[in-house]
Amino acid sequence: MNAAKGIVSRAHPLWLAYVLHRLSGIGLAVFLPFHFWVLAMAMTAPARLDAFLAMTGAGVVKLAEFGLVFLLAVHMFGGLRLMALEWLPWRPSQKSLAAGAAAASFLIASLFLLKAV
Amino acid sequence: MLSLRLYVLQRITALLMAPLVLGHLAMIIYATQGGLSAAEILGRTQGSVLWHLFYGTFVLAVSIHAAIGVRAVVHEWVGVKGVVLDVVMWATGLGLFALGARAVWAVTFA
Amino acid sequence: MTSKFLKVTIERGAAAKNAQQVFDVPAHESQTVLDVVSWIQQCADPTLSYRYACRVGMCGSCAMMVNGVPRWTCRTHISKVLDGNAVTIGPLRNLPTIKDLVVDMDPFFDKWVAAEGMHHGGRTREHPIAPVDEKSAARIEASAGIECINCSICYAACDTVAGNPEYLGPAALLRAWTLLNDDKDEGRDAILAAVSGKGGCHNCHSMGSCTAYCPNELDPMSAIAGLKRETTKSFLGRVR
Amino acid sequence: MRISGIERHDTDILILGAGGAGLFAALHARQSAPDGTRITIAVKGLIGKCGCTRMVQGGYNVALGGGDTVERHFMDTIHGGTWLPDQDMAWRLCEQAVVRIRELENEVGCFFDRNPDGSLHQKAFAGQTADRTVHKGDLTGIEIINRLMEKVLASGTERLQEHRAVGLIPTSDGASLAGVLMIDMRSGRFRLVRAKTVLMATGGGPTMYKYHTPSGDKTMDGLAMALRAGLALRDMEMVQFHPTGLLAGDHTRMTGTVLEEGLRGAGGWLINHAGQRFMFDHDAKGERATRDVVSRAICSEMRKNDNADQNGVFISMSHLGPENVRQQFKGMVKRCADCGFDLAAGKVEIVPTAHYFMGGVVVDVDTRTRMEGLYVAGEDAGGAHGSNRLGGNGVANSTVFGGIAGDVMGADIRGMTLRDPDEARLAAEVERAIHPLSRKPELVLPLRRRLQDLMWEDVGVMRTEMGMRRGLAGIAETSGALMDVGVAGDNLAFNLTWHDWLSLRALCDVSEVIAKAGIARENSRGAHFREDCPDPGSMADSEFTVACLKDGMVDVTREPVHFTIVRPGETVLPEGAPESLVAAQ
Ligand SMILES: Cc1cc2nc3c(=O)[nH]c(=O)nc-3n(C[C@H](O)[C@H](O)[C@H](O)COP(=O)(O)OP(=O)(O)OC[C@H]3O[C@@H](n4cnc5c(N)ncnc54)[C@H](O)[C@@H]3O)c2cc1C
Ligand code: HEM
Ligand code: SF4
Ligand code: F3S
Ligand code: FES
Repeated sequence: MNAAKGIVSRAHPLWLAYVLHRLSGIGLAVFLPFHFWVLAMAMTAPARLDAFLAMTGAGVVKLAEFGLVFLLAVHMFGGLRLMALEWLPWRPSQKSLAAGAAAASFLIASLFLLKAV
Repeated sequence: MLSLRLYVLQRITALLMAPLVLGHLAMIIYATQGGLSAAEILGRTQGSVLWHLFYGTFVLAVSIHAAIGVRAVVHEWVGVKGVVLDVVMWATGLGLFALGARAVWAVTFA
Repeated sequence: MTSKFLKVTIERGAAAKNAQQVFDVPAHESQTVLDVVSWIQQCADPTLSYRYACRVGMCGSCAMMVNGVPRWTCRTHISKVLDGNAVTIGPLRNLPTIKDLVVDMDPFFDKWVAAEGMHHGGRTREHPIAPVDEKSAARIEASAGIECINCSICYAACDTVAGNPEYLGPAALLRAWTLLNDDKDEGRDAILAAVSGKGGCHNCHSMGSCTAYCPNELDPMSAIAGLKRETTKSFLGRVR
Repeated sequence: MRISGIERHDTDILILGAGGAGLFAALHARQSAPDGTRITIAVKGLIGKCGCTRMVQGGYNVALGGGDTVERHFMDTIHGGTWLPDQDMAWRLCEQAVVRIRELENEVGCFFDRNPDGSLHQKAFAGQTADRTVHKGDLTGIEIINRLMEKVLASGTERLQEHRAVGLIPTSDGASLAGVLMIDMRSGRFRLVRAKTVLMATGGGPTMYKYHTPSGDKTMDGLAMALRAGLALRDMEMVQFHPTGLLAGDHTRMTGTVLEEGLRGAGGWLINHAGQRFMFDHDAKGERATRDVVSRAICSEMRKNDNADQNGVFISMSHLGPENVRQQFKGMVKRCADCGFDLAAGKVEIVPTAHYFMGGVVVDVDTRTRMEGLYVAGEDAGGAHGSNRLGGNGVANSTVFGGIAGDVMGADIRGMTLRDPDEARLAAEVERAIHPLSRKPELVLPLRRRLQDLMWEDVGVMRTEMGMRRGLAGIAETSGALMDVGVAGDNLAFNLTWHDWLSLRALCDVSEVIAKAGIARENSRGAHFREDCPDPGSMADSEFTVACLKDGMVDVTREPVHFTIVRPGETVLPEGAPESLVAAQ
């Protein structure tokens, strides 16, 4: 059986939450250095930073910056959910509820961000 | 391959970052209301010890946090282990810290 | 059942890695996945290897991957897993295959022991039986996980086990948790040390596949969370 | 296969089987043997994951006060076995069970259900005069075996898993045991393991019947080996049938598995194909009568039915309220549902099913046999139960005598050395095992079915001399046919079909003994019911059967029971003791 089919057949809500959390974590770890590098331009090349910030209006950069914020929101809520799951002695039903709440909250958060950016 | 110590460190840094990230997000939303410029950012942050501490803490926490996170992912999904794994973790942490510190320095003091 | 025959694909491991073989198996009303596998060995291909013992969900030796999902085959009605009239059966994941559908369960049990998964007691057969309050919180917590049949299904479902060979895995950690909550057990320090090592409970990412697939509806994920709490508490206690 | 191709391995104490008897022996041997003693467990399956101790549902009999006494437990055991038990063994069983249960709770760490005051909860199986059965819900065996398994895995005992014993190899003079020939099932290679002492605890298992409860790995290998090695077997006609086995068709391994006793106890009804209850036609206690009575009633009900599509009878619980049933018998309802049956609201077809084997090797109270170096405990050993085993006495028996065997072997090896095997016998046993590999491959299953059908029909719940003679002829025919069935030998690694052949070989051999012993007992006692001799006979003149190979033929004799502790009509209970302490249902 091919790997993809094997994985999909075992998927379930908590597992998806795990994958999402992991992918967002990786995404952050990849993009954050880039973000830092851009900010550091304030010191080294303020003009370039301005030019860059101007570009945030432009598609690609906007997408990248928005992506970062989005990932951060997803990952943070996922992480808080996870820690609540681990440290608060909840019953399974409450856990699914918490997972649902976390999902809902990051949806709202990202909608909100989408509007703001 | 997470030991208790790394686990605790990762959770503590995560807890630490949560309010910082929320603050940061709020700040972005507020700041982007009227467009963004270097001067604006710098005007707000430059010389402020508070902002320095705010972002400094974040950078420190995120370096530790992400390094440990990357360690787990790279071990489980790429199969890296042993000394190489430690090297990857430290490189991630130090790299992030260096870049982050430079950025914080840039926006607060430089 | 729509068809009189089932199209059964067997993934035969070890010798013929990933070799798939398709069999037409007569369909019946009361038929488990184990019955299907048995029919193939008894009536079609005498060389097929698999493992079972109790045939009623008590021994935990018949687990296999059924359409990519780990299941106890003796207690899984075939109609539950059929895709049309087809099903794919392979050896349990995350353990070395011995032959065809038979896996080596030693790593699973070695980890069970490595997690201090055995009673540590001070009392002996000379002592009377101590009273136990079944309603106490600790006993309830321990009892919730005690009926594990060590079938390894959770172990096969867990992707952390797949990626991290040292990870003790859900069942061993669940056992450690029941012991930690057992008033009779005196191995607290040893258990906490055992589950805090390199392959310990802190490797778990709470993906919950263990709990989702445990055929006995046990909840290793929450047990592991309990271990994380206890170890963290004693760690922070030490630091302070 | 050349003898030189056999791997040879030495150990000090060898244990065959990893049920309650085998695992306890391993633990006790470790405690009693000198430091540095090599202890090895060889088992057909995985340690802790095969055999029937794991399948124990109801629980563990032990007298723990509250009015109950070892004497009372003993008397119940003697009555249950209709004066046929070896009384010294029965006494040892009842007396040591008290120690063993403390050991299980305190040293092994078992969880058992409690009363509100924290003491062990005990209930009464049929045939008991006190609430005596300690249990963990209705999954007592899983708890006992899991805890034992952990201890043994952690103890450093050498494991030979998926090693099937195929022959006991004596010394050249035949007086002592030198070692055991086994097949490493994973590789298909032969291995001879020599040991100073060997415990045989392979757990009997009457799986030669069409309907049977034991796990698939139990195929009478031990008793077949013992017979060939010249040992005496007793009470071989005594096969216990459980009245309520699931009936779901020939093609499924679920058929024959037990629906728990408690269903009848709680008020479940047995209903025939005409839709009528029938138990009160047979016994005043109705569905709550003892196992043997209910089994016979069901069989006679089945006989009346001449529709070939209608086989068993039904158990129906729905009148107790489906919700209530679902709650009270959660595990059982779920198990039935997994297999496609609705126990709570519908009815489930059932049939009596072969459950336990009272017969076994003749041993003394210390598990020694007449062959030096060979010990036998658990379901493989005969004597403790006589004609019928009480529910709850099975696991007590295996854990008590397994522990004793461990203690005794640990002490006995001090004066022993390894012995040299009779190479000719070794060669003969290998030859026997590889017999099918040089024949033309054919399916084994049809022959297994044939044996199971004829044992069920002719040597089953109700027997006659004529039927059993017919059975014997059928066994001989099946046995002969088996020798012409071959197994492809190109890959012997985990070759289940080869092992199916070997299992059937053992089952045929022991089936013959069962039938012959059944013919030899010309009365009806406990599990053995002769329609042509329904009378139990005089208790004072009780005899037990002893089977042995003589010139290659199974020979059955009868020996008088020695009433070493109590005589029929007497009791060891104090005068005026109430007949029963169990509240009437
Ligand atoms: C469904 C069921 C329910 C039961 N419920 C109860 C109950 O409630 N109370 C009670 O007291 N009793 C009960 N019994 C009976 C009880 O289980 C047995 O009496 C007892 O467990 C036997 O223990 P043992 O150690 O002799 O054998 P087992 O536990 O059966 O172990 C036999 C071992 O020998 C191994 N073996 C077999 N052949 C070979 C070979 N050739 N080479 C190597 N190893 C071999 C097997 O794999 C297994 O490991 C029940 C039995 C069944 C089947
Ligand atoms: C805002 C606050 C954050 C919280 C609450 C948080 C929380 C967590 C938690 C609890 C974990 C452990 C997951 C596990 O063991 O399965 C984790 C993993 C991880 N985090 Fe964060 N995190 C935060 C921010 C960040 C940031 C900013 C980054 C990136 C630079 C990051 C990168 C990672 C990575 C790479 C992992 C590993 C993922 C995994 O193991 O699946 N996190 N995070
Ligand atoms: S926790 Fe559940 S899935 Fe895991 S081994 Fe135990 S019974 Fe099997
Ligand atoms: S599936 Fe694995 S990651 Fe943890 S919650 Fe269960 S052990
Ligand atoms: S065969 Fe025992 S659990 Fe399936």
